[in-house]
Amino acid sequence: MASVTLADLTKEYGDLTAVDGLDLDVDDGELLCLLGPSGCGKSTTLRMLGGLETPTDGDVYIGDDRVTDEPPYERDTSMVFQSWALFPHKSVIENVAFGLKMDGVGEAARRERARDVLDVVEMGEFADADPEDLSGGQKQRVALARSLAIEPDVLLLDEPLSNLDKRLREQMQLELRNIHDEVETTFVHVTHDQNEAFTLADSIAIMNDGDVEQVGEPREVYDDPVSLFVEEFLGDTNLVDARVESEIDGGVVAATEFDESIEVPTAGGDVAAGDPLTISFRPEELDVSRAAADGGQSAAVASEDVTTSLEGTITDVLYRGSSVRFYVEIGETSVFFEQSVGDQSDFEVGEPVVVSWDPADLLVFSAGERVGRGGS
Amino acid sequence: MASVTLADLTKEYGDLTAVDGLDLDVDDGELLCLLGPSGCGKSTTLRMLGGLETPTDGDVYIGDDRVTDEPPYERDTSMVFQSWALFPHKSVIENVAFGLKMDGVGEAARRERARDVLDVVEMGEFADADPEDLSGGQKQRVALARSLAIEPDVLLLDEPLSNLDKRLREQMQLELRNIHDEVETTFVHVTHDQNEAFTLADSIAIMNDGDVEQVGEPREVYDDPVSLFVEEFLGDTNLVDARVESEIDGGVVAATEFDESIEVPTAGGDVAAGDPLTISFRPEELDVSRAAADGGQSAAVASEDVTTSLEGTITDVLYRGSSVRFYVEIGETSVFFEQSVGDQSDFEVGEPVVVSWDPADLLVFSAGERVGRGGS
Amino acid sequence: TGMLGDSGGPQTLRVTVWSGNYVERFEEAIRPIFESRFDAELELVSGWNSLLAKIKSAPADDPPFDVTVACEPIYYNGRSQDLFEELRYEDHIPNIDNVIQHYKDIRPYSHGAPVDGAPLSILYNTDLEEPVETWSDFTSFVVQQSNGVGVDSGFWIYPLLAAGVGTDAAPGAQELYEEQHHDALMDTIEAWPIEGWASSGTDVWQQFQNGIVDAAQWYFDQVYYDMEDHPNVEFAMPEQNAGWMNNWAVVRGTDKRQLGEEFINMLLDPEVQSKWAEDHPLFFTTSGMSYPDDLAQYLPTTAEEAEQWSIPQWEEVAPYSEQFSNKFKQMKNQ
Amino acid sequence: MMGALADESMFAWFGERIKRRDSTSVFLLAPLAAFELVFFVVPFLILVRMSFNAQPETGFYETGWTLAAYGDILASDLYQQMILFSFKLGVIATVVAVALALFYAYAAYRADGLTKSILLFSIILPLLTTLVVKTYAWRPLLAPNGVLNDLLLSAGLIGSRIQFAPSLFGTVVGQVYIVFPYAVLAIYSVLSTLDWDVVEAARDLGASRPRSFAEVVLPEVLPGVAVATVVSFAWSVGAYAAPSQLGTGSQTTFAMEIGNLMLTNFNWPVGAAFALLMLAAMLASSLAVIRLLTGSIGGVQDV
Amino acid sequence: MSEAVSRERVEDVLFRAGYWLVLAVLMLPIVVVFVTSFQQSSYLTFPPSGFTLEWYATFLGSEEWLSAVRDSVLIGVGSSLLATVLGVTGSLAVQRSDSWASRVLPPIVLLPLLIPPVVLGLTLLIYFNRIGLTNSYVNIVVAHALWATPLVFFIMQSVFARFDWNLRDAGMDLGARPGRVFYHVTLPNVRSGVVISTVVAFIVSLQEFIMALFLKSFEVQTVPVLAWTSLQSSLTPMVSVVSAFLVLASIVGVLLSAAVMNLEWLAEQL
Ligand SMILES: Nc1ncnc2c1ncn2[C@@H]1O[C@H](COP(=O)(O)OP(=O)(O)OP(=O)(O)O)[C@@H](O)[C@H]1O
Ligand SMILES: Nc1ncnc2c1ncn2[C@@H]1O[C@H](COP(=O)(O)OP(=O)(O)OP(=O)(O)O)[C@@H](O)[C@H]1O
Ligand SMILES: [Mg+2]
Ligand SMILES: [Mg+2]
Repeated sequence: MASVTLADLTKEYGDLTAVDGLDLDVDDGELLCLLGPSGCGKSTTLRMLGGLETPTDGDVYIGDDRVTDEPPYERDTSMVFQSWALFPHKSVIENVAFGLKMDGVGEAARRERARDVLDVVEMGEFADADPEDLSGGQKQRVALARSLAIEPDVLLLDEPLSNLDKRLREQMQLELRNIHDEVETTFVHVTHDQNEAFTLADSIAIMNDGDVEQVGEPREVYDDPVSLFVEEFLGDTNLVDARVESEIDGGVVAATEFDESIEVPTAGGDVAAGDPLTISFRPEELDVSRAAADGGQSAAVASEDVTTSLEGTITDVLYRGSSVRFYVEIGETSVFFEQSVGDQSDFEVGEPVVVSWDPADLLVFSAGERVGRGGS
Repeated sequence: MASVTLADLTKEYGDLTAVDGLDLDVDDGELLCLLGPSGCGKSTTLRMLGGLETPTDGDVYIGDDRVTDEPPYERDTSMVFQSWALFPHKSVIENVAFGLKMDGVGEAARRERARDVLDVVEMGEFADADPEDLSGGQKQRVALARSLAIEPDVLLLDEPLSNLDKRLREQMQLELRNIHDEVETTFVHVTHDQNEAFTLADSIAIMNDGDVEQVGEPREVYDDPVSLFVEEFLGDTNLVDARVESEIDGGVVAATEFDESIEVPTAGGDVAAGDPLTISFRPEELDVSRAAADGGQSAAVASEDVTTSLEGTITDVLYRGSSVRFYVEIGETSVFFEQSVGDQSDFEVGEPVVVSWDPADLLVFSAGERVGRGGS
Repeated sequence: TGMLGDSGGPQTLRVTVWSGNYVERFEEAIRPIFESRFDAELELVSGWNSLLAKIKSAPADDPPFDVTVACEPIYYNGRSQDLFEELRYEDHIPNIDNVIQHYKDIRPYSHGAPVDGAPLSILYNTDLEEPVETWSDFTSFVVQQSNGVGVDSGFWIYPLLAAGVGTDAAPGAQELYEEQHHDALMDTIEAWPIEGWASSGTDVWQQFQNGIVDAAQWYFDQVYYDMEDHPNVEFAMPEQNAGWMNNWAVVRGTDKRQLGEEFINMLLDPEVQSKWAEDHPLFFTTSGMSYPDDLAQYLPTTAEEAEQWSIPQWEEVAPYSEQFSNKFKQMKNQ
Repeated sequence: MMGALADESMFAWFGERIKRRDSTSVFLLAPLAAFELVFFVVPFLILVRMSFNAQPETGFYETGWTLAAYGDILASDLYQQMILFSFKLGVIATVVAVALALFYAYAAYRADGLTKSILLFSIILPLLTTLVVKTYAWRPLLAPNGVLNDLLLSAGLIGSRIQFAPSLFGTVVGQVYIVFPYAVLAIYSVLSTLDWDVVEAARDLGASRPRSFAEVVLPEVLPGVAVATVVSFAWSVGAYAAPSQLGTGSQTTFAMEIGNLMLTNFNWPVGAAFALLMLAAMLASSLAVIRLLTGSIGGVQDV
Repeated sequence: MSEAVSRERVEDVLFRAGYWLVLAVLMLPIVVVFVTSFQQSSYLTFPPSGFTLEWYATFLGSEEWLSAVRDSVLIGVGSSLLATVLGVTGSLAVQRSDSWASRVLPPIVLLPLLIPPVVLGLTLLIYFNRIGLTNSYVNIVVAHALWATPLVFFIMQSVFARFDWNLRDAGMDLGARPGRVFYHVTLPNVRSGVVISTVVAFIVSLQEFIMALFLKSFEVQTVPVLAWTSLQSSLTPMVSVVSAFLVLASIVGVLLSAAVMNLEWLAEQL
């Protein structure tokens, strides 16, 4: 177990800069999730960490040692590959014992150790199986065992769960968490699935275009995204375009696609009248109720040209098993919110509703950057 | 556009029966999702429909025509492959125009039509690109356009979205829905992702082991599963083992893993004392509140040895972005429920809680079959 | 045998001879005699026509073999390129005196002693209405109407010699060496209904068997023993004939020059040649040797008989060789 | 001083290489590169040098610098005829061999079980038979009174015997027979990686089987076809055994003539120049074929 | 409807008939070779008039032919090993590198295949003599390797293109140095490709006779060289016998090595 530091790490493939001056610290024993869209450089970063790729620039430190030029077989890291990369011509236990064999551990000792690790991942009974005969989840556990067997200081996981179906994936996530608690190794886990990151991580690093946008605890990052990219990436939300009309105390009044102006918090932010904004209305922060029969409520709240609630019409109801997603048309745009099927307020298509929110819950972005961070 | 009928369809590969006497009707213009675990025979069924596989037994009708022995190029069906199967040496537009070329449509006409279809899937600007250079989602849309271009009566989709990340997948689901509404073709869509099925389907057919277990509208199937398999497959739920103790009016009293006996509805079901049951407590149907300080509440409700609420302890809190999942230990087992982060009742690990439910919401299964169907 | 550095043991004489049955019969006849007469080992390699290239490309003082057989144009080229040592007849090859003068006159024998050779022969299908017995018969009506004629495709000189013998413009095959007769010579050979271009004895037999030719030119030594296998083919030896002859040479730069010369001397021993003739139907150049009885009727035993034969004299034909070669190729290619 | 510095930086460069990971690839490349350099590039330069020597009246060459050898070749009708024939044979044999190989490799790819094994093994068997002999074995089959004629006659398909060999036909048959197995192997190795889904997609979109083969399979296996074409072409243009055993005198390829030039006429400069001219022509046509079939020269590497 | 179905039938029949026909034609010369190896007369005729095993006896008693078989095998093994090592390592190096060397090398490797063997043979003869490398085994092995290497190289290119490079990375990541990674991880996965290319290399060497003709010496001559030179006089069934013998020996060899590999596989299972 060791800390990891990446300093100004850069990797270029010809003209393409896959990783671009990336800085990142991972603490001893931490489980860090590297989260980002496809092609943003996650795998490349991980491979440089493991020594499978040589950085064009910058350095990699494991503990206090600079290992930038060390070959992979000299580093105390171990990688669990996205495709598992189990050796097809070796049995499960031979796969797991491989690293120990390379370390010169004797036959008997390494088989015993391999058996122990297999037990940890609950694959003891498959020791002599052929990897080809295992299901995806089992393969994944063998790959994990193979890496764990050499007791690396840092365990690198490159989307090891992405090939599994939802059920198996969730089960494996829990197992990974438990194993991490047990072995006390530093984990760097790459994924592009935000749910997975939330389930697993001590801390999350969100990558975009070869660089880290934000690092922090899952909740922190979710609650306080630094940029529109992070906000968009972390979950489903309603983004509404707006334009600053005037400044008020602790915020601004902005004209929105709703065709109504609303008050938004931009405390400390540097926006001026006329600036374009993007406002995130998270579905879980929206309160929706049936519109009063006379339809006057909206007007009542909308005194002084600003409002914290709007009237709209349900345009779509998407039944999603345990939850229902409703789309509400308001002005020129539409927002969605979700309800558990257990809730009783079943809205119907065409029904007028009132959508309201607490301005403090809105997240505001200008030119992709968060405005007035510290809100929420 | 045409209806599809599969009658007693069977496909054997040597000893293995991949599809086993399957009957299924798909209406004109319907979007049917074929849902089931890996290896249950979904692809095989679809391939027999498309003529890519010859049934061992049974028949395929499209509209009123028996097409069982027709080669694929004579059928008015078109398949979107799981792997997309784009022609790698042809440009995007050549891919899309391929079917028309095979139909003898002239160069100019087919390019125009291909362009139109590409516009429908919003890929017009990539017309001259090489398929290899596209991202997964774009490839998928080209594959779809290629099939749409020949205006098939029936469009077959074999897990076309399984390779996409969550965000892209959801986006494509909506697009598929819209396209379906637009083109009015019969769609048969294979997936193993229940969310996808719920989002897309007019009706869902759930397959298991080469046969259809249940067909119906999504809501119908979710609310009223015929078997434990369907219940388990459709979503996350809490399954609790129980054993019938005695019969009461409209149900039975059963001893559960909770270490408490509860009353369960089995109206019309045929169970006797001593029968093993499996009870599904859907997380969205559970009501959870902080236990009263004196802890007496549970005992109070539990008069007469049956109960609709139990006391337990929070053992795990999983933060999942917009929602939080709580695990509650009750007796020998544990159940989970979820809350949106917007809700205020933040439970903590170790906290005692009371979990209660409406017995009418419970689903009861005996030997895998639903007991007292029609409840809920 | 003959590994580098074991110079302590008996010497090894490396000799190149023709491939096919020539090497087999040489081996049978000569090896025992050589081994009984010399304290040395004999190593035979059957060279294809690459032997001059091998000498040429080897270092001047380390040739790939010590003695080689050579006929025209190999002998001529080897000699003019200094690839052969001059033979010291006085000191080491007294048997040169046994050689019939005619053979010594055909080519300069300074670098190679004339030892053996073979006449051409005519093969023909016995089903033909008339036998084909002279070279001029190739232009006869019977042959013209047959499946065709087969000739050697590799060495143009032999078909041309045969044609020369069959052309009456000049005695023997003098047509080759005198430019004014070249047209007549070419007219003759172009009149041959050549259907088979053979590059080996095998080819010729196959062509008969496969119905491609009904008459052919080939070499006596290669067909004589095979006749019995081909009941429908007869052979003829015209009195006016042509043939090939070997001059044996010592390769330049060899450290076994003397042994090589002694070896050649041995080949000129009438006794050896008589023995050799029992195994191989060749003609030999010494007057003292004798053929097994059935052979004597075909092969020249006297100088007079020998003079009836035209044997290539490359020196004379060299100026025209390119021209002939091209004409010949053109014939093949038409 | 400068030299020492340069040395040092060379050293540093090497050190860097060795430390960085491409060191392995440098080490791996070294044996092949060294082998090709020592045993091919240098001898090749000797050949090039040879072609500029002068040709004396008799034998081999005279050291010098002249383009005479090239001039001789280009001026000669006869050589032009041979070059033409070489290319003719090359093209015919290649087209026939590659077309058949494509069909056969596809059959092997589609077949399974015993049939597949038989088809594949039938490719190996001719490869194991000594070339000289298997070519010769066509003669009793194709000759005027050979087996094929017997069959055709008794079937009444022909009125009189036809000389299938020696002839151009026989030469082509023999040459195709020599290169066919290699062509099949080259194509099959690519075909075996073909994604069958793509073919099914084509059929599903209305392409009949022959059509789907032409539209989808063929373009996919072009890299294999390119290798098969280049190998077949190179070996057929420079054919030796087939034309000399199954051809008449007029089936003379340039390779046979070079053999003649070098071994019988001892005309090395002309032989060398001839070889180089043909090499250039073949290289150009091979690259053109590869470019045509795979879109780029690098395509061969993807095979 | 039935029109399409019956067209598919016709296509099926034609397709099958097509490849069985090609197969039959492929086998014709082989049949000739096998049949003539048993024939009675001493020159090659087909169909032969009588059968005998005499030629096999002659073959087994002929030192010349036996030593040619030995030389062929030695040279075949030598050149296929050399070509395999060079081709496999070279192809491995070129795979994942974009240095100029790895771009220049493939065409150079291909070039010898385009040069007529007469020319290559003579040039090599001159060259070997100049550098004083006159061991015929070595010479012929090198010459054949020049032809076999490109084939190995290009076959391995396609094999490596399908190899999962993550396995190599995984091996290194688990502490194996490049050599050990190759031995423990890469090689077992590309074994069939290596075997195929080695066999092809061996076959090329077994067939080549023109370069071998130039480079042969007193001690060394291969089967096809001997076959070619004996063709010069008369073709006895001996040539067929040797071919048939080689084919049979190769088949036995293939079966044996398959068995050995299976044993290995079995051993792996235990
Ligand atoms: N060997 C390579 N040569 C050239 N470009 C490469 C190479 N490896 C990666 N890239 C490019 O670098 C960028 C980053 O790739 P990387 O694999 O790190 O992405 P990623 O974040 O892991 O994506 P994913 O989630 O799809 O795995 C991509 O644009 C990719 O095309
Ligand atoms: N060509 C084949 N030969 C033999 N068995 C086959 C073949 N194709 C499919 N099977 C078997 O038939 C069964 C059903 O396969 P199918 O592909 O229809 O499953 P699926 O439901 O599509 O699964 P997935 O969700 O994994 O795609 C599987 O057990 C599979 O192994
Ligand atoms: Mg990645
Ligand atoms: Mg499937």
